[in-house]
Amino acid sequence: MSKKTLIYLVVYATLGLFFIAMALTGALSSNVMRYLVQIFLYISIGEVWNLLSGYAGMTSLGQQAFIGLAGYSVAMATTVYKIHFGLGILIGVGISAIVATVLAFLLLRMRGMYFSITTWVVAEALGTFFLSWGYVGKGAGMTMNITPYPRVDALYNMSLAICLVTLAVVYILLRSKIGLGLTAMRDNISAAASLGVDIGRTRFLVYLVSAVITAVAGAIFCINKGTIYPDSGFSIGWTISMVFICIIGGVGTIEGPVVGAVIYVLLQEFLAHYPGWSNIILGIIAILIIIYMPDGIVGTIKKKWIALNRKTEKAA
Amino acid sequence: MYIVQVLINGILLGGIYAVIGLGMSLILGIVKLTNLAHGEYVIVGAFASTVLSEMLGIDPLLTVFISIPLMFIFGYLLQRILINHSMKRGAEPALLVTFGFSIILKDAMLLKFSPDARHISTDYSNNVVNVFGMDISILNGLLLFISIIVILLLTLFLDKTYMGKAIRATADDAEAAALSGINVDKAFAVAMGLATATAAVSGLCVSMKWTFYPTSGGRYLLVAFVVVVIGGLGDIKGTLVAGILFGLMQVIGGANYGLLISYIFLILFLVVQPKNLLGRLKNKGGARV
Amino acid sequence: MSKDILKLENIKVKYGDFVAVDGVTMNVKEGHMVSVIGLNGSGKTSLMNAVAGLTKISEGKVYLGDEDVTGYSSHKMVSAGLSLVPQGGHCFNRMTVLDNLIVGSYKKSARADKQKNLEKVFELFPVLAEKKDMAAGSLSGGQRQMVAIGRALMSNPKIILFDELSLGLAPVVVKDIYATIKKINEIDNTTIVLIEQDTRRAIATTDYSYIMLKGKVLLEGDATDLSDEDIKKAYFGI
Amino acid sequence: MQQTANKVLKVKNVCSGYERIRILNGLSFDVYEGEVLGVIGPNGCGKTTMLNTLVGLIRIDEGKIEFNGKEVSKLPPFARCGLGIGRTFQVPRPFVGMSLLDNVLVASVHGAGHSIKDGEKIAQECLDRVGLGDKAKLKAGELTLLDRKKLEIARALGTEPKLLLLDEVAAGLTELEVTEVMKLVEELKKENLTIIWIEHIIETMVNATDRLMCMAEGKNVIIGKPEEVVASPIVEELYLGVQEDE
Repeated sequence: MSKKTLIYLVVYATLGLFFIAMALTGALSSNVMRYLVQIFLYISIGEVWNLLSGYAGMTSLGQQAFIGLAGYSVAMATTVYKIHFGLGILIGVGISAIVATVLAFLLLRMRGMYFSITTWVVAEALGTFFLSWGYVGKGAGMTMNITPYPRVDALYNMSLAICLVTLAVVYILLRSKIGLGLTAMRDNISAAASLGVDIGRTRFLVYLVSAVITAVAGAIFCINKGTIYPDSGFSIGWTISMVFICIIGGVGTIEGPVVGAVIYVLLQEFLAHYPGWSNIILGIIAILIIIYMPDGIVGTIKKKWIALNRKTEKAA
Repeated sequence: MYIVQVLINGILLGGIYAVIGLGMSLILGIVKLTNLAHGEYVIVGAFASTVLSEMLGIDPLLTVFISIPLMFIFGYLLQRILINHSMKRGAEPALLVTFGFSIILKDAMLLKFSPDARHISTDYSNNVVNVFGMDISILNGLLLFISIIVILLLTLFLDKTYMGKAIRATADDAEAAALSGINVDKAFAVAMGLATATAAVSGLCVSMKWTFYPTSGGRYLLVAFVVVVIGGLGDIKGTLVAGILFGLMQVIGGANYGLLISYIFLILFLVVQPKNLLGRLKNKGGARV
Repeated sequence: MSKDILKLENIKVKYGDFVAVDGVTMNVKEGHMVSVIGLNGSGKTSLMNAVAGLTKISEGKVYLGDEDVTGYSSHKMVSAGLSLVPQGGHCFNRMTVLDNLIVGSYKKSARADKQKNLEKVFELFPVLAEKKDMAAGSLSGGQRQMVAIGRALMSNPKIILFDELSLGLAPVVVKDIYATIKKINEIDNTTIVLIEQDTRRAIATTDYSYIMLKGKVLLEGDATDLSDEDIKKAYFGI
Repeated sequence: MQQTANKVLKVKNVCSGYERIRILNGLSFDVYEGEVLGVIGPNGCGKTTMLNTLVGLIRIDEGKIEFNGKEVSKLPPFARCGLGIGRTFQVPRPFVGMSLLDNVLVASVHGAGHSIKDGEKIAQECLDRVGLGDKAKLKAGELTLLDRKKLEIARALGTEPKLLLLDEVAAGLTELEVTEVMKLVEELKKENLTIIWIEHIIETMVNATDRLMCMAEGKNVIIGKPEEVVASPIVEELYLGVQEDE
């Protein structure tokens, strides 16, 4: 194990343990916990979108499909079938995995913008379908019927868990044989194919993993909100947040979405003082970053760091 | 008789859908850019007509004479200042810039106009004439007429003028166009200006035909996609046919299932062949369009 | 008698750290036909693309007449009077032959001469007049090359650069096109730069030749200066 | 000697190209085990397209490619790589964000099927062989062109190919650098790899190859002993043009 790997692991483990300890000791105020819930969940969905777009070259604009499916699964499970919401999440994950597998057959043959558009259209089509489906309450949506309703500390634990699991999965995946091929695909797809990387299988796997994790995080998002309706569950807004998080933090790195999610949640909180302006300002920031800082915050710092190291090496 | 009525209604609506797709098609075919903000352009056009007709007290149909040049300048500058720049970084950054722009526009409209439903109604909005036993809405007829005029003017511009030829040349081979003395950045900007100008017209149609919200952009973007994918990139005649096809789907599917049918149609379409249906049929010599 | 119309001073073209053109100096006299010869990878296309403004010049200066045109973009180069016919012609395949030619007269100063230039092109290439309403993409390779040449003529250029006209064409067609180029040179006193792999033909047809290898000019001179032996030695090392 | 050796690769009447432009137009040739087959030909004759078709990056329209007796014409690139066809790119395509070791590791893990642990050892060996051993930790994006070319070769070796396709390894390098890369290829020859080698510097090709093929217009014009091919009137005509008295 290289020194760098060790440092990474220590930092991640320390942070993870710190947040777990915080939960156990009850040292955090419920207000802070509320922010952290958001941050943890956004890290999760940001990380997997990053895998999709930043590594596998599949810029999906339709990840909200899995958030909606999972949210509705929990709602149905708790209101209609009166079963535990945990079981509802599991059902949501199962449905998402099945849908993702079926979609993969259609989507993985497509390239570039056709992939992006089709993912979006699929999500919109699902939203439109739920809008006119009496069984799920049409446009009015459903309310989660969970007793006792999970409090903020329970939500904190759940979202911390999914965040840690996501980071671990992404980390292990990228360290594995598949991740090696995936990183190669990120840098040059035809070279990767020529060196023996099975592009199709790698893409499928990444798509599946991202669907499952997005579903879990989405279910917790919906439980946190308490209600779900088609315009919220299948909203393009989810993808907007994923795109922002990855652009701000930097695509193609593990740290990027973490930094991006923290900034995103804090920025949104700050912008809440200026009602209506938040997305406008976020949009402007994102465009400026795409044009002037295409590697995002993390990528730019990394590049600067390498350049700096080189300078000092030369000076020495 | 009912079937004929449905056909007529579908065709009348088809003109509107064709113009919505036209702007998208121009940008995809010429600039090779997937413009995710096109739906918002349509809504901007709709608000432009609403505000102008209220402010000036003129018939909404006349507002296009002001909104078209305004929207053209808007699109031209946008491409010249922002998008040309981001396109040099690759297709994906440019895609995301238009995505960012769609969000900015949407929320700016929410801020300015509140999330309420809007609609322009006139004295002739609900008038119907009876031709050979068929009911024909005057409004639908007028909108179809305007749509066809726009399509004709655009075709003429692209076919006959120096700038139009330059734009087509750039679409075919940007490098050879530059070597023929064409400023490619400018050609792209004019193409974007034309696309936003068509959005001014589709905006007018949307505002007179349906209710719209600042958030309706996504819906019309998808409409544009369906029309473009069926009709083929940069193919103006194909776009008209696809628009009518789409109109028929809406009329047959009704309010509840019209959109869903077209989504499913689009997905199947993309899966089968991400090129264009009409073009393929033409190549095989099977279709007469 | 004639002054230099195109002067290249120590041109370097780099793609990243790849040096494609490594310090080339050339002087092309007005009304001359000049050839730039070299195998692929010798840097001749990179040089011409950079001169015509398609790619960036890393170092050096380009003068067209007395005007410093270093760093001009392609469309400004055309306005200044320099046209490049790129490798393989590159027609606008979905447009008609006539429209292809009209696009050639896009620059403001050439529009007035559109009709006159069209007649000239059709006289040089009668086959294009016959096929003027057909899509350029449906023509044969040689005819597409003619469209590209005609398109360049439409802009009233002072100097035309031709990149590998003979590429992929049958010998008979090549011979015809070469004859036409000679005619263009003679009629309007248009300066011609031919970029070629075909050494013998190029040296025989032009007034002056540059032979490039690995980004540098290896030999230069007119037909009497350049012997077959020298060239063979330069190419094959025998 | 060559005549008795096995045919590793059989290319029969292959046609391929991009969209509507056909570049290979009935290309046929065989490659014998252990030989170095040089490929020359004027610009645009389809040399690189041939490599892309052999590895499966370009779909084959007509004809057949057999590798070690198995038809591979329809297999995706990764499968052909797994069977033992390795290649380099003319303009190097390193994975710029990855270390040199990881670059080669992709090849040894995905191409040759090793575990990551074994693969790392083999990748390091490959880097050592091309003289990049001490730069293994560097990011590939920081390399000079010469080192990128070497990395291309190291990666191709990492897939443990039976047949190695080299695409203009010397292009764009200075004279000194060319000599260095040539030496490297000389060493590969000793290991009894079968090599198809595209290059422009005809002089070196004559000395370094067992047989030479000259292509034009997507076809095999002549194939045989290097000296004979270079001396043939067809090749002279292709490179120097027709002798005309005017």
